[in-house]
Amino acid sequence: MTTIPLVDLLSLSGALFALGLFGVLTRRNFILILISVEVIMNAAILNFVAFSLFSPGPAAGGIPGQSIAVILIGLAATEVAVGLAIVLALNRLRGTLNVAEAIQLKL
Amino acid sequence: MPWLSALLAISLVGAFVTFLTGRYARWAALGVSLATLVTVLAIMMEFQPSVNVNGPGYCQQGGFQFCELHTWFTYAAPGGGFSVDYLVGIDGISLPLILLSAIVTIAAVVYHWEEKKDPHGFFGLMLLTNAGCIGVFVSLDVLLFFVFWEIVLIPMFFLIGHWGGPRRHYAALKFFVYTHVASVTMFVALLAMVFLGDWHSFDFVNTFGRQSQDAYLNPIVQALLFGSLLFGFGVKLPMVPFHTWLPDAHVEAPTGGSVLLAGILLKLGGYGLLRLASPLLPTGRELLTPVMLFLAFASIVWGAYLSLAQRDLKRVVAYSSINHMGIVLLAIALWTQLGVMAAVLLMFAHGLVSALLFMVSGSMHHTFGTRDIPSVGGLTARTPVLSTMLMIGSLASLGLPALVSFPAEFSAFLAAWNGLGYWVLLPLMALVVTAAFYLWMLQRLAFGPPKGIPEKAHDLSFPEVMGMSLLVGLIVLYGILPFLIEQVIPVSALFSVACSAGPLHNGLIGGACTSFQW
Amino acid sequence: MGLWIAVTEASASQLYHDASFVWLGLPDGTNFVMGTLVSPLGALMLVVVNVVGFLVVLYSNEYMAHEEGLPRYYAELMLFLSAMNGLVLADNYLEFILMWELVGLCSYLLIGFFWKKPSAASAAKKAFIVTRVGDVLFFLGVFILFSSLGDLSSATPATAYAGTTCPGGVLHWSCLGFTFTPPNTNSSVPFLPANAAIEASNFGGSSWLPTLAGLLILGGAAGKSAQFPLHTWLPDAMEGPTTVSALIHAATMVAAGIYLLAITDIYFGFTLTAAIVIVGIGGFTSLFAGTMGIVAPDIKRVIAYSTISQLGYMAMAVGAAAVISDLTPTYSLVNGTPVLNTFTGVAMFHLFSHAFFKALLFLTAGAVIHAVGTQDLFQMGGLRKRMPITSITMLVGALALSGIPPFSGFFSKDDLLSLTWQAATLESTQNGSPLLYVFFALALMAVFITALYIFRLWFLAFSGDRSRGEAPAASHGAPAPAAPTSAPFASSTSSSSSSSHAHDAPAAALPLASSTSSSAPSASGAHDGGHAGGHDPSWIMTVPLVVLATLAVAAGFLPLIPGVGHLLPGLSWTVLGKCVTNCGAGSSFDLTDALLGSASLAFAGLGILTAYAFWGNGKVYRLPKDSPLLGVHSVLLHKYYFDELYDGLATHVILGLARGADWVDRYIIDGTIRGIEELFSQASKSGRRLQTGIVSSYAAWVVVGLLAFLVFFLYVVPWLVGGFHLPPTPGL
Amino acid sequence: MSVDAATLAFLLVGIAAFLAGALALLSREIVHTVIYIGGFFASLGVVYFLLSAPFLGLLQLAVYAGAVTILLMFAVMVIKRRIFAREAVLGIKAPTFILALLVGAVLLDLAQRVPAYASAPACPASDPYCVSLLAQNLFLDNGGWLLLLGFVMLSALAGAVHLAREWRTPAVRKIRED
Repeated sequence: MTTIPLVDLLSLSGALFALGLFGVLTRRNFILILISVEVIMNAAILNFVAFSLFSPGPAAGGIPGQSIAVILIGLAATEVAVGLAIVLALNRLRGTLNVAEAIQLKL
Repeated sequence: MPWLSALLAISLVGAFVTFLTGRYARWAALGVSLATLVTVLAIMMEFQPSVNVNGPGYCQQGGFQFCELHTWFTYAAPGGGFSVDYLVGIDGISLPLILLSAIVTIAAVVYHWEEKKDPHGFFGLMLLTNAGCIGVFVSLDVLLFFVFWEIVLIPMFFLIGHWGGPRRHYAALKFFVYTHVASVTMFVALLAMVFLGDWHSFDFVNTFGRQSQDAYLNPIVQALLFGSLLFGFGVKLPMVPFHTWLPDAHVEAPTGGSVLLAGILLKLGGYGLLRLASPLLPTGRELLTPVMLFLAFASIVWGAYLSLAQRDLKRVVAYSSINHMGIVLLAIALWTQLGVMAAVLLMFAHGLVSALLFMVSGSMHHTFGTRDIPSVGGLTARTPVLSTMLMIGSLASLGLPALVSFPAEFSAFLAAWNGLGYWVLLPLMALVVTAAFYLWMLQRLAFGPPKGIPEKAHDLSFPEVMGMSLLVGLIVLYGILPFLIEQVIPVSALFSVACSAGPLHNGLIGGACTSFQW
Repeated sequence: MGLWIAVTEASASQLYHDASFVWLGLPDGTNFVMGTLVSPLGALMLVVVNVVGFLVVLYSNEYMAHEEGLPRYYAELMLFLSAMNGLVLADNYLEFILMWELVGLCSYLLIGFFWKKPSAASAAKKAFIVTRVGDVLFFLGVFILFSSLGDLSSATPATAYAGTTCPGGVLHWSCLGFTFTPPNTNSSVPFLPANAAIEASNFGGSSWLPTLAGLLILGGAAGKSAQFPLHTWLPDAMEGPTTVSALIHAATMVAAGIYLLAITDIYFGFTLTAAIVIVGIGGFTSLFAGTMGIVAPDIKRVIAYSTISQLGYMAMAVGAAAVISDLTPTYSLVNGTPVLNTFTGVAMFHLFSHAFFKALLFLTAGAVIHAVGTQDLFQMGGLRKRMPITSITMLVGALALSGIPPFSGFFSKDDLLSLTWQAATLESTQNGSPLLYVFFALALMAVFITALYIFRLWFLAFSGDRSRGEAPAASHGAPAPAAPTSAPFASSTSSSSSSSHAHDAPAAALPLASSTSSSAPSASGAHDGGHAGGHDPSWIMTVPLVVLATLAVAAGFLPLIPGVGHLLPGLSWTVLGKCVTNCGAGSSFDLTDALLGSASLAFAGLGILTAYAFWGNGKVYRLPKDSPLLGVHSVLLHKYYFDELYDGLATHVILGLARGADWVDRYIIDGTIRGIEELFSQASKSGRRLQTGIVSSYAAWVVVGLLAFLVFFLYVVPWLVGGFHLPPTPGL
Repeated sequence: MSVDAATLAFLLVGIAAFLAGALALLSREIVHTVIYIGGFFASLGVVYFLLSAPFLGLLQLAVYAGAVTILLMFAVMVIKRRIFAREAVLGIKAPTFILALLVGAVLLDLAQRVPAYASAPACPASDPYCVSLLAQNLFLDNGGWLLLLGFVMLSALAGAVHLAREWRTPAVRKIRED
């Protein structure tokens, strides 16, 4: 039971999504893109939690959404790890973090 | 005993196993293809050619045997919904073609015994093609049919694209895109048929005999659907003017690919017309019969004439395939019992004969480094066995009696005479041209003083001889005793025809389907 | 074996019909059946096939001994014999066609036996294709019969055609192929208005359909029996070994066409037009081919033209028999049922005798070729002394061919002419048409021509004192026909044989043994010293010659053998024969027959004398340089330019069409496809610029898509549908 | 319209989160970016606390604000290079920026249109923050899937380790020479 309106939650989520999107689209630095993706991920997680909180059903306290959120957080962490590994490899092999220079489907 | 599932499982699993066997691939392939053939033979022994079938009810409607039905998934909806099933079964139309697949595959595997380039992939893909074809032939469900239909395309694409000749990439892509456009058209038409026809199921067995009772689909829709299906199957057949992928594909394909392509794949088109398009859309068929006849004549004449103008042996055989499949289309378009029987028999015959001829072309390329007819000659002097095979193949293809094409072509032309009268002169005259181009080819290739034969030219290797001998033996066997394969066809042919006599049909047995109790 | 069957048949005086089995069957009752049937005509054919076959095989043992590929030769020969026997024993048209094509195949293979020679390969192909044209017509004819008259099998003959019946349970040969069950209603042949012809009922009232069927079957027979205008393949077929020419292209296979006409005779008996056409083609061919024989320089080709000519006679006889059956049908009782009388025996009689003397002629020619190593008549000469047996046996053959009594040709030819006369008379009295008289006149002229060319051959080869080999007889003003080599269907035509005699420069003459012998099987060099060493062959080759010579005489007396009469239906042994058989019995002597016999004898004698005048005693007649006949000579030497016509047709018309079609296929049909492909390819090239490889731009496009999707479903669709609604409570 | 304390707090934290994110993406120095993003993660963790999901909040703080941020920081350090986000503010390209703005606008509009759904039942008194319910849902009800996912992620991590280590294969050397 929460008193925060759904609209606010969704608005925050939408704003964060747009922010992340903005980052993904405009940044050329690989790490920044990775960070932008994380922002988008967080927006999505927030959406899960929010909708789950506002769904009347047998499950109290928006449990399904929270479950998904937990999994997604784990997933995001893994994703960051893999992304950073790619960043390192890219940096080592190409000497750059600029995605505009990594335009082939190989390192 | 679920024979057909066993057959499918053997061929499919066998194909995938062959991929993994590395350098033992050829043994695996031989084993799998033999197992397939044995299963087919067992099925043939169980098959009852003419008596009533005590099958389960879901299958009796179409006169099919060895039926198996498992619901795959269902979709319930207020309008009735539908179900998609795993429904397989065979009748006299599909059985010869299944046998043909098994035989041609074995012959191709044996022929390619010495294949050096990635044999596991090569044999695996060949077996997969075979499995797909068998799947098409046994499917009695539209979706299942389409799934197998698409399965066939992919291995053939790779066979041409990886093991083919110099322009293989172009040819493979052309083959794939061309036939795929056709299959998409066909698929859309099939779905439209299912949903507009209010089938509530993708099984077409249970739709047999229902359409002739009108109120099914209005004529215009039927004609449109039939036209789409005719295009879809016609490309595969191939019929003029949608045939140009065939010469390119054949010329570039490896021998085994050509063998399968001509031996089995072309039959899919004819089988589709026989099994799906013609019986299920009777009115559409009748409306479009003139178109079919015209295209058939065009294919026959065009194929024959173009063979005459070719220099590449494989192109000659490819165009003669167009000619022969034109006769098949003609026989189907007549849609009489004799015509359907002739079509099936002709497909069977053409499968064996063209496979042999493509093997000969492959060996010729292998031995002489060229397939250009004018640049070599007098093969009989240095390579008598190759020359003999070429001669047998050519004679069989031009319809010499005592070889397998003759009874088929004779029936087809007789059916054409019965249905068309003097128009039959056109294809008959093409028969003369066919004879002319084969004999001219023989004169230039097999006879005359030796010419353009390299020093190291050697005659056929043992596996090549074995692969060809298998086909030659069957060509002669079924030529002399055609009833061995033919006797399974007529009842099914009659059933197909009788159950789909449309309202315009004024034939002898029109409308007999309702009294057809199995 | 064949002989045994024939003898059994002859003695049993009955038809043997084996149980047949269904070869292809349909539930609607359409069955293609295979079975065996021994009929009178078939028994006669069996005798011919197997006797000649045996002798030829014996002869081959020496003749072919020096050739490569003997196993192939004998295998093909045996295949031929079995197929030919099968053809004779066939009990329905389908089986007949099957065997018919098989003998055609053997002919093809054996003509091409010397496959290394381009001319042989070409001749083989030509033989196959030309007969194939006939076969196609034959197929169509059989289709018409099948769909009109029902079953192709004769297993259960029922009611007869036009009121007659086939003998119950036992087949009258002429009923072969017909079961007169109700016509197949499945047929949808477009019919013309009925002409009230009695037989038209089976054809749905069409009066011309039966005629057409008859003509189509005639087409098949014309292809196989080398009748005009499908005759061109037979002279070229001489590229094969001489033994093959003797067996296949003289005695048996080419006669199969006549045999086909004979067994279909009852059918022609109801189609007068077709019958008259047969008479016409036969009569014309007999003269037409004979004229070409007068100038041909190649010994085998002369005999080949003779074969065509004689086959023309037989065809004419079959046609005449049919005309008579048609105009004055008579019936006789067989086992209590009336059977239409036919006169096919006349043609079969000539076939029978012809088989022997023509095989004899070929085999003697083979012996000559074997001995001298050339086929050019103008290089032979004076062989009579060196090859006495050969010369005498060939003389027997020549006399038989010319129709001099008591050799067999006289009886059979005479009978045949008499029958034609009868038919012509009937036709002119009943229908007022003198057409058949014209054909008869042609045939009578052919008697003269026949004697002329065959004795020209004999005189050129055997008479005189010495060979002309060293001094080529370049007497002919006509240039050698240009060999059309570029054409794909170039026939071997006359290049190989005629070039040798038509050298413009005499110096071009070559020593015999190595010259011009490209066609001779013995070219492989078993002959020491050319024809100077020419001598009679050993007994292996001589025995068949003597046996055949004996048969060439004896065959004429076949009808005298008691109990074989039924083998030759309708045969009345004319003139002498009638007198021998009937004079004593007090029957009237037929003046017409006597006149005819005398006339033909006179013509033949005239022909022999003419030949003697021109070519006797080793002379070689030369046309004067300014002779108006030179043009005629040239035309004849070029075989009326038929080869050129057909070659032109094949090369320029058909192949031209094919090339044109190929162009259309490559550039228009496939071009369209490639055009479509090009369209997509260009479109994708422009689309390719979007594929920068930069992640951000891809992402941007994804977002554009997402945005479009959102806008469409959130704003466009609601605007269309009239409102945007989310469910008040989400259904989880 | 009265705003209760929780909502007010949420609004503040939400604005803070947005600002932190924006600063992270717009800063010139990559180290600053990492610091800002840590703040962003943390403020979202606070949001979860406000939503009565303390477990999630803790997870967010530990994993995101803690681990991920430190991971990013390490990566920046390992690269051993001062990295400037050259595009910082001025590098914003109008089309993409407008695109992002549009998406944001649409999403915000959509959020306004979502009807006022009833909220889920409250957590039971015995478990005021539903933690045990969550545990049950995660580990008992969907434990198998979680395990499977865990393996997948583990293998992904292994892959990441493989990717990140120093390669000495000839192919790599060749690439570096290029």
